[in-house]
Amino acid sequence: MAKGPYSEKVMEHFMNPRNMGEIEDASGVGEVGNPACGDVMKLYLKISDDGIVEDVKFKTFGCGAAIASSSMATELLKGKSVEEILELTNNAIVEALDGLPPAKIHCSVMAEEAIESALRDYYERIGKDPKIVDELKEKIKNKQTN
Amino acid sequence: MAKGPYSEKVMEHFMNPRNMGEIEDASGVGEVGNPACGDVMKLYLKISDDGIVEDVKFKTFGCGAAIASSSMATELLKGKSVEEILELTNNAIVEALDGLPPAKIHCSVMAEEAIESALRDYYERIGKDPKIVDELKEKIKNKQTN
Amino acid sequence: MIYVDNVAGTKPDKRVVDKMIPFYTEKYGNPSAHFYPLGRESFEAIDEARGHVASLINAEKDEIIFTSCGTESNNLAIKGILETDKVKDKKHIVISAIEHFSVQNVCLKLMNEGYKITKIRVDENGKIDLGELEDAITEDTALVSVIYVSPEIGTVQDLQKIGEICRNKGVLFHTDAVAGVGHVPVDVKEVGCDLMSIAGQNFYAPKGSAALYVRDGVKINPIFDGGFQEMGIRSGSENVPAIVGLGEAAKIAKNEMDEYTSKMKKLQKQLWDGLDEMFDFIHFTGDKTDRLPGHVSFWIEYIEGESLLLWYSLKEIYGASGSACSSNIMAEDEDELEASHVLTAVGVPNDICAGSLTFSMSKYNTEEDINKILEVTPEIVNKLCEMSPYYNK
Amino acid sequence: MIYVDNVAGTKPDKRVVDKMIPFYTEKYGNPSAHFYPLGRESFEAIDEARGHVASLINAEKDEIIFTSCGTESNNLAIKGILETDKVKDKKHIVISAIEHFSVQNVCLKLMNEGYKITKIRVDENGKIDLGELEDAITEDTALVSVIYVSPEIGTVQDLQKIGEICRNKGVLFHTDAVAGVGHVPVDVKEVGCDLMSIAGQNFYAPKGSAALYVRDGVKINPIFDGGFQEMGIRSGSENVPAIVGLGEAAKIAKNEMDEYTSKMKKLQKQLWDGLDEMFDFIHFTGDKTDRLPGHVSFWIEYIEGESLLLWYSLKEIYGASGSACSSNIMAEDEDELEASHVLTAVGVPNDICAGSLTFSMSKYNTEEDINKILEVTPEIVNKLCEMSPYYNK
Ligand SMILES: Cc1ncc(COP(=O)(O)O)c(C=O)c1O
Ligand SMILES: Cc1ncc(COP(=O)(O)O)c(C=O)c1O
Repeated sequence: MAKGPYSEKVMEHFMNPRNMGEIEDASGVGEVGNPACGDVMKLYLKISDDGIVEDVKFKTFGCGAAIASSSMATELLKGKSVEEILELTNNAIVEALDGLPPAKIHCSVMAEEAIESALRDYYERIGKDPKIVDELKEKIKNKQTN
Repeated sequence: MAKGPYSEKVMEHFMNPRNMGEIEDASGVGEVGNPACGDVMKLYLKISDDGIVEDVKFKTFGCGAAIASSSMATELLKGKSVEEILELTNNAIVEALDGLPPAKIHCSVMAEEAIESALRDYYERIGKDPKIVDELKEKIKNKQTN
Repeated sequence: MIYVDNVAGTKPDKRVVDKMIPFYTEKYGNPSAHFYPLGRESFEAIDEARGHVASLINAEKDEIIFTSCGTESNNLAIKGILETDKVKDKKHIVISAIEHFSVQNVCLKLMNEGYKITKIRVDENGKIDLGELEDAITEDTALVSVIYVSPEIGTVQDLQKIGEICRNKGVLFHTDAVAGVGHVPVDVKEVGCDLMSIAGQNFYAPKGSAALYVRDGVKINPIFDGGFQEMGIRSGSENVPAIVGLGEAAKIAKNEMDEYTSKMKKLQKQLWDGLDEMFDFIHFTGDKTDRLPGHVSFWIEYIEGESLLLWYSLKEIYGASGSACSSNIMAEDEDELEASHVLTAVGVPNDICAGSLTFSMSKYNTEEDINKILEVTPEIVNKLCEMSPYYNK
Repeated sequence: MIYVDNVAGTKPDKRVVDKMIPFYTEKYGNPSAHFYPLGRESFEAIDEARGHVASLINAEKDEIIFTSCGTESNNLAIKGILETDKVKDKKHIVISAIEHFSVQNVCLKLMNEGYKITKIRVDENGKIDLGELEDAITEDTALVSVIYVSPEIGTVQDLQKIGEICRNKGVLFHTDAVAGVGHVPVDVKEVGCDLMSIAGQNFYAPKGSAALYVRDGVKINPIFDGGFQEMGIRSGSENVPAIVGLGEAAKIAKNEMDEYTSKMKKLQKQLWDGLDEMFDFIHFTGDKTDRLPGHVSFWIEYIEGESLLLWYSLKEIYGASGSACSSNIMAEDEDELEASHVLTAVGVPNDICAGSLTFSMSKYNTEEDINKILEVTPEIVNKLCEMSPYYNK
């Protein structure tokens, strides 16, 4: 394995990204971009009636860190409930990847934002106010900082 | 022979200076110093009644160029008449030494000045006005520039 | 391993290294020590090297000042002339839009000291707009500085025309020829430039070996004050082995450049044409004909350059994304990751800029190397296209 | 050949050269190229070297900035702090009377920019007058810069006391430790200096390898603008082999300095005592106890130093007359031949100044070397005395 700025975990996910692709009948789709570096991530969630992530896929235009963050995010999402999903912060992704270079942390942030965006889409589709996502997020943040 | 800033001729004279020493019953003694670098040269002339340099010796406190210029000057002086002596410019000494580094040209000038100084002393000792030296020098210079 | 990142530094020629090594082991004398052979030997070695470097660019020996890197040469050239009599009241500098950081950032800083900087645009091939250059030069212009060869997009400028304009206007002309010397012919007399930066690592000498050409009669102030080395323009104990290496590399380049660059041009064509045939969504950057031999740079729609670079690297093909010196992944902060100003200047879409790829060959690359690159490319590109939200085929 | 001009540069340690060579031949990657192993390997080699250099002087890794020579380090230290927030309104610099040109001439130039320079006197042993130093520092003082070890007279300053004074006065303290590091213990934390210049050629690394210690928290501006190398303080492609060499030399010095310097001190005593017994008209310069190991400097009444140096050189004993870097026989003009300001400062008569001699040993010198020097000396001195108009015995 090539030594480089990325951890072995990052490189492993970069080379073998998990859950790459699209979901035709997704329950929610999120798309976010980072204007600074042009990265774009598209996240597809398939959520069961009882609110569990049954399937997840991504497409990403971006650097090694962006691709690995996307791949890792999908891994972490699978099987989680809607409430649990939002607890998935970028830090968790970075940790699961054994770290990212400081200049690349924003890639994990992009993944977190893609999750939120997909979830908002999900709520909208099931007829709920997508603001729920922000409220839940707020609650989780308060819990974490207490 | 060590390669260096000096020509082989300079080094040869530095290692084996000709006519080093003093003349007890000198006809004229010149001593000049270069305040810039502290060099001092003392030149002893033994001049015969018909005005020929019979013997010449030097003592020098100075660098390689100063010692070699002194040594070369004594060689060039031997057998010369008083008039010829003054035609011996520093350039002639430099040439005879196969050159000197630009920063060391003043050493050959010192030798020329020592010759003049010794000659002035000689004229004084034989009861003539030492200014003759300057007049002769002037004449030679004019001759050379014409 | 296929090394095609030669604008970031070439593998030193074995003959260069062999010539240098004795100056590390046995010939360690200080060239200022004139009174013993060990020192004198170093002095003479420098003198010989100076001759070789001068000869490569058709300069005179005492027009060559040895420095420690291309950045130093560029800094010395620009900062060195500003306070000299000829230009000290002039507060305007003209550069191109595609200068290396070591020219661009010097000028940026000078703006704080009241200098006005004009950046001349380049066309989509990276060629400087000569009319704009001519118009930009005023009575107040101290210096024109134009990069000879862009390491990022490979474009070679027409120095002769630029030199002519500068001479007609009576303004000093510096060129950063770091990425050119050794692979593109340079004749300072023909070009008529006043200052030229050269770095050995770009033509088979090691890092740490560089020089600045200063035309006879052009006054320049030192950046380092100190002793009297390099005619007082560059104080500091001379890096004798590096200087010897630069000299040897210059000698070799002078003798062999025609031969190896004609080979490199063939390989360049092979790679360019091969890639071009492969995808209809590949975009080459830089000028196709006025080009650094062996240099192929491009961006591919739908996919991002770092990913491409990483994949090539995993296949043991080592290129660069953007300028060798402009990718700063070790930065503390994402703010330091910036789109390449060179690519922006030639009109590459902003979000692609981080993503352009550069393969720069050396005289050591072979046809097999290029075959290998071409062989692995479809798989890599397909993989990344498949992953791309932009790709719809 | 007996090489005793080590303040002008040491013979690189074989282990240092061996460690460097692969970085010329096979490990030629640019350390900024993080995406392939060849570049990463260079990056890691620099990182390791930085650790060794830091460790030698008890600094932290990120306090070490690699440069190209001692002159650059000195220039960077002084020029680099002047415009920083802490000192930018202060226009006074304090140096000693025996600084190297690369400190002294920087300060001289700064006088043109409105700086006031105070030179602190040294006593006849070359030790700086601490009381005068303390008195010289004012509210307006930006920097104190004192040379640690004089290459010319070997005197070692008490950095700790100087550091204390500077800390008490809250003023930045730089020391030019080029002639000391590797032969005299240095602990930047103990000394409490803010900036320290280091050059590899003085302790068995090659020319072209040098560094500046910048204490954590001390802000410094670059001299070269450009890329982002060396934390932006020293742009330019890193000279990897030289840096690796400096690191290896630092590692060796850390492990072996005690051993080789104790040997060198013995040889120093042997040479000093031997010469002292030989003539009653020899005068040693510098401090006898606070002294660079292996350093013996002196002048001999009646005889001039260059002649002495030439004669030793003819006997294959290679020393220096005055500072290694201060004799300028290649000058275009005699005006450039100046009495050494260091010798003048310690009270050596002016006309003798050009004439002091320095023998500076390395770890490679042996007892036989010293015996040989002592053996040939009487003949040389007698010959020159005999020729001297001053000598009357
Ligand atoms: C004390 C001291 N400082 C600075 C320097 C300058 O170092 P360099 O010649 O590497 O630029 C020297 C040179 O020998 C030196 O002895
Ligand atoms: C065109 C150009 N100029 C200047 C430089 C700076 O040279 P160095 O890294 O040797 O300081 C580079 C570096 O690759 C370059 O490509």
